[in-house]
Amino acid sequence: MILKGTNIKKYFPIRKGVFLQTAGYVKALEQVDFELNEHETLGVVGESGCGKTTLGRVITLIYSATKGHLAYTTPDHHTSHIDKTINKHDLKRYRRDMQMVFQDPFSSLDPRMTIGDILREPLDIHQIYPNRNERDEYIEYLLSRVGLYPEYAIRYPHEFSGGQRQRISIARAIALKPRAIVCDEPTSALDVSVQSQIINLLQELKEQERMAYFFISHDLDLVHHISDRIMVMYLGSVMEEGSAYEVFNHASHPYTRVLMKSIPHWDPKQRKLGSVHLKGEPPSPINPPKGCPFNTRCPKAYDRCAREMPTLKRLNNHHSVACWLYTD
Amino acid sequence: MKGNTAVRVRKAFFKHKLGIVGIIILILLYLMILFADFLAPYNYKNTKRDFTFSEPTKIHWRKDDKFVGPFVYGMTRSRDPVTFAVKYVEDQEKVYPVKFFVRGETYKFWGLWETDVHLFGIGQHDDAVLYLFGGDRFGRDLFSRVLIGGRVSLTAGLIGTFIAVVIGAIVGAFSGYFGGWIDVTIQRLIEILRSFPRIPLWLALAMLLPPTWPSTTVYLGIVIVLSFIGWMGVARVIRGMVLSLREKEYVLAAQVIGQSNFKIITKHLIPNTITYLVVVSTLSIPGMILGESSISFLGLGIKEPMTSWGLLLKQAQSLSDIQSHPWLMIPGLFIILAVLSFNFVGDALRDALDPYRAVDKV
Amino acid sequence: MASFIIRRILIIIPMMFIVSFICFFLTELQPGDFVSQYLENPRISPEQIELIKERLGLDQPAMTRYLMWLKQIFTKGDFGYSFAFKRPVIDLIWERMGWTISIALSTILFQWIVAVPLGIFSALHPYKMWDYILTFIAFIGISIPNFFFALVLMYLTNSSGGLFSSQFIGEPLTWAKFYDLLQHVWLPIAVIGLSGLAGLMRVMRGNMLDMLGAPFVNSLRARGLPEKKVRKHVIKNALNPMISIAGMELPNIFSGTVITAIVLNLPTMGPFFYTALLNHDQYLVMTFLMFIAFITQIGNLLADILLAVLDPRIRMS
Amino acid sequence: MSIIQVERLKSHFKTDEGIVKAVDDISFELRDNEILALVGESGCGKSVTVQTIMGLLKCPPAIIEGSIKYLGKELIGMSNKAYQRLRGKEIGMIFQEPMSAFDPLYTVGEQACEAVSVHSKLDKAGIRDKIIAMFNKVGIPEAESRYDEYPHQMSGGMLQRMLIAMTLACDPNVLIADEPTTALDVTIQAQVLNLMRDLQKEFNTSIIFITHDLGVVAELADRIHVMYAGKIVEKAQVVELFDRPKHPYTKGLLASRLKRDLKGQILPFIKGTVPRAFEFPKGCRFHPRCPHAMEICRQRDPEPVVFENGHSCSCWLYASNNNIDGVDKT
Repeated sequence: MILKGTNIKKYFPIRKGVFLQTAGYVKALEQVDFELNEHETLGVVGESGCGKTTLGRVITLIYSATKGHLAYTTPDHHTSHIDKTINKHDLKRYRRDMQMVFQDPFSSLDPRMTIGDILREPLDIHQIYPNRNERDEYIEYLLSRVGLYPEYAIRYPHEFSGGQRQRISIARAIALKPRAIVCDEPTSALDVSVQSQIINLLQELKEQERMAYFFISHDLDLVHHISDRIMVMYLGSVMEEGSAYEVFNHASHPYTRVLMKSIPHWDPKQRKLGSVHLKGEPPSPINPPKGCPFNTRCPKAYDRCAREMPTLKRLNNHHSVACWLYTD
Repeated sequence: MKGNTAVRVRKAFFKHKLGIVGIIILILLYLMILFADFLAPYNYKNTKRDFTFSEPTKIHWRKDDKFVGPFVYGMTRSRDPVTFAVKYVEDQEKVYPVKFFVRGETYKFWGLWETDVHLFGIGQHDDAVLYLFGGDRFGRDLFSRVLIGGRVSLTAGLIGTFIAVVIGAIVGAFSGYFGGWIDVTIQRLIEILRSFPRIPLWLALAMLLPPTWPSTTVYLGIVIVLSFIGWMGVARVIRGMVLSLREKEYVLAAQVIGQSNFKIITKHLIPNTITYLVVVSTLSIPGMILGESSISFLGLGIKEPMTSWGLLLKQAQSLSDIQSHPWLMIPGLFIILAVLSFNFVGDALRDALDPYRAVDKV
Repeated sequence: MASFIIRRILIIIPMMFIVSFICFFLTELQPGDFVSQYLENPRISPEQIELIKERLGLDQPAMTRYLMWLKQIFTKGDFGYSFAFKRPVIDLIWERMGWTISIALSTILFQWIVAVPLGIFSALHPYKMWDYILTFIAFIGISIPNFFFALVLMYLTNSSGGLFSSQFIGEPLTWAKFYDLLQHVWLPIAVIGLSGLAGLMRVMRGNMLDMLGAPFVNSLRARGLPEKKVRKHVIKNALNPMISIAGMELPNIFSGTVITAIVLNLPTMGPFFYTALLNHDQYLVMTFLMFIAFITQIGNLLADILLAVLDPRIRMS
Repeated sequence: MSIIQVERLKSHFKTDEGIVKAVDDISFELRDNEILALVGESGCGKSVTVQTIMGLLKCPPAIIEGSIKYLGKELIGMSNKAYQRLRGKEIGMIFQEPMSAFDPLYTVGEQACEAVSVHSKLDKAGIRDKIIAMFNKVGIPEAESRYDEYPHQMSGGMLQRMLIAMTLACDPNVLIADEPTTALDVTIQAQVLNLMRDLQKEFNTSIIFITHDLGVVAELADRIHVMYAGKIVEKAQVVELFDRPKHPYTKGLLASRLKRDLKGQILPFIKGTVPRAFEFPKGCRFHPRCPHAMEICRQRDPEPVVFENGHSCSCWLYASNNNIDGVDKT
């Protein structure tokens, strides 16, 4: 087990008035528990505003969680608690082992630096290769590893296409030989024909470098394709969680079912979008509904749903769901 | 600015015709003040009692319709019997050819070595002078004074802007990057200071400089005073840029790989605002030059014996002065020329460096 | 909306405290004081100087004088005593503030009436002959120091400045006097307003060009709206950011009035402030700076309110 | 009878780096009461095509050739006045970013009323009722109160439905939808697509639907044109295209679909990257990425080859004779 998150909560204060007092909160993450195991891909799927990107940024310490805590276990089973009080050595170790690939290829590379400098930065910070040519050799290896020509090292980001830039981001992520990479919608800004190239590259790297992925996406088909376990999120909480096979083929939570039905089926003979009947609009995260966040739009909601927030219940040891339809 | 962005910028800049005109004028102006002592025919300080308020000397080329080359007549000074106004009459007999590389008053070239060679002049005569821009109240050569005065006007603005941009960039970057209460206090302070009218505040600050200071320290004092207001505008806009850059994914990526905050600011944030800093400096130099001229014009800025274009204009304050000696306004034209060129260059730079209008148009 | 305004007004009070402290601190730092100009004057003996100092209260330490000054403002609305003019500062300012504000307001009006249409015009015909001419004039406008522009205008019209010709000074307001005023007042307004006008025109043109490229403009055209209607939308959107700029332009207008007034010897605060500054008339200088800062705060507040009225996104947030 | 006929349309742009041939000689027609999908990845020219039809391209940078006929009337070269009357009344258009299709300073109702009043003689109240009725029809809750709200107070899905309502309120013959659901979440997208299909049946408006998502096309379109690098490479009925794709690019797109049984395996993909407008290769523009590229593909542009019931494909693989004037095909 690499990383364990227990009841993670993240509220962003809304600042108002002349002295910027806090006038309310954007409740991005309400209640999230997860486990990321060795050499496993945990897929996080949900629509915009469900908090999946915020979760990714809490894990990589871009944001610090309002509540709950993260526990990181090193290969030699030494567990350290990741929060403000983390000591410098553990933090540096965590930074090496946990990397991230971002969504927008056009803003995840510093336009003022050459590709070589971009890949050199992580190596210099962690002093991986003290002498120069050994380091440059490694950079050339990284570039060919992600399917780019080593000569690209002297060129600038604006000279590359979206797909090529994403490969550079991936090269930067694997430079420190991390144990896990948080992939925040790595392919949603790319063209269809280029997407599958990047997905294949990620899978190939995962096998050869024995890494774990925390794969975030709004595309359920993609998450099913690449993940070993799937977590479905809605408005800051986990609705359903389990192995990819269980969640995809035995979707139990009404939201997951609607999500499955809403995905266009590439077959003009069986058009199924007509059968989707989901009412209303997603509520705003500033004042989410009481009880289960999905109750305002759930076709099967009943009075208890609007009162109490359901907790994750185990349907079997590969599948659990947070919904009052499944009481013991 | 490595790689072909430099090429793209140079190409875009030269498409901007006004920008080129601006650059050329500025180069000429700065060369002018660099060689001011050599170019000026007279020492800007020495007075000539019998040439007070003399008109700009007319240069003639033909003597009884024969081309002779540039020469000047001697001047006799007489008083108009009715109005008692001083009048200068050309004395046709006395002919003084204008020569180049002529010997004049001695000066220390760049303070290094003594010489008395001037680019042009008619030599020392007590009944003739070569005042291209005419003489002032004490009969000093306005042309020489404009050259020497340019040194103060064109450098005060430059140094003042440099200081303002450096302070503004640092304060703006920290206030934008760290946010929280630092940001709030800095922004409130700037808001208050900006609500003061600029020139009166400059005047009040200029009054802080003790009159006993020698003119050179007063010059530095004025530069500090000028930059005191300038830095706030720069800080406000740099803060805006840093706030948006801070959310950019390559900055987040730097955090994820463990980069220190300080290194993020110096390696990622500052290089990406450099292009903007160049634009804002060129655009705030005009404000500084105008500021210095205004303070000196009111006598609170540069002190005698030093001079600047603003101070030169001080003699042209009342209507009667202007009507009788309009040439006293010539230094004003130089101010406009310099400020205009900086505006042209700044505008062209902004279009070349920052086509997406990150800089608010002014 | 109301709470927004009230909060903004309440904020101005602490702001003015800080402003008053800055003003006091600023004038206190100046070397020498009102009395020091008498030191060189041989005919006044040192004891006499001490006596004057005491009478004017200049001998107490700075902090007590500042607190005493504040107390007087709140208790009797008395902003201190002007040593040079030997009259309460408030009367002096009140007398001259009328003209300062009216000239400033008419300058702003003049700027907006001229700059906005010209900015719109040159944005609608970009990179054409008129656009270049207007841009060039705008550049000249920004580059002329306003005291020099005043000198040039005085020279060209050989008027000796001032708001009234000699025979009308001190006369009650009659139509003839008002007409004469109009003949004179255009000069200071043009001088003070020019650089602001040039800047506003450039910004308006920039906003218009940005808005013309906004995606909703394409959507409006796709609905079949005639170009005239599309332009109405674009102008409204381009005007909003101008209002907050106008708020910030206020201090520049006042700064322009000070120096122009000195050259054109207008009956505004400018010359007063200058002479007060020269002979360390501390309270007059401080009060003048405070008044301008106060008016600017009010100006910014009005600009924010107007912006909230015009822009629903701000009003609703 | 076809409502819109496009013949050899070319939309080029003069830029500093030279002429960019965004749309290069495409021909197609929109039939009455049908949904035609223009499918392609970024830079294939689908948006430029519809902007040219709507006359939204300013001509100094754009150079437009060929012919676009709407109900027999030629649009290219038509006066601005006539074009402006045609937009909205005859051909309506909706866009990808719902939030940026509205002027933020006016309420949604005011803008809808302004758009409809340009084309209809009804008085203000009449128009208001018509719009509110239309809002209800597109499924907007409390349409009456939403009428007076501002765009920034509503979600993307809500705004997109209002845009559709406003456009259909002028009952145009043709509705052009430029990636209307790309910016929406998949659950909202499903609602909007259902809405568009129902409204198409009810108003029998013909729709040109622009998208890069073949799944959406399968759900909605009757006929499909696949575009690549400024050209139409394949035209077919929807079922025909999904069952028997002809062009290698279409095959590549269909193959790169995430199917359940492919889980964990290597996904088929099209090698190379999508070419940018100023670097279109010579000959068939897909040849650098085409697994069947031949010598002729690198030389000359293929002409469309027509198969049964309108299925046509521009690719040398299907060109009839073997050796086309001297260039060996294999």
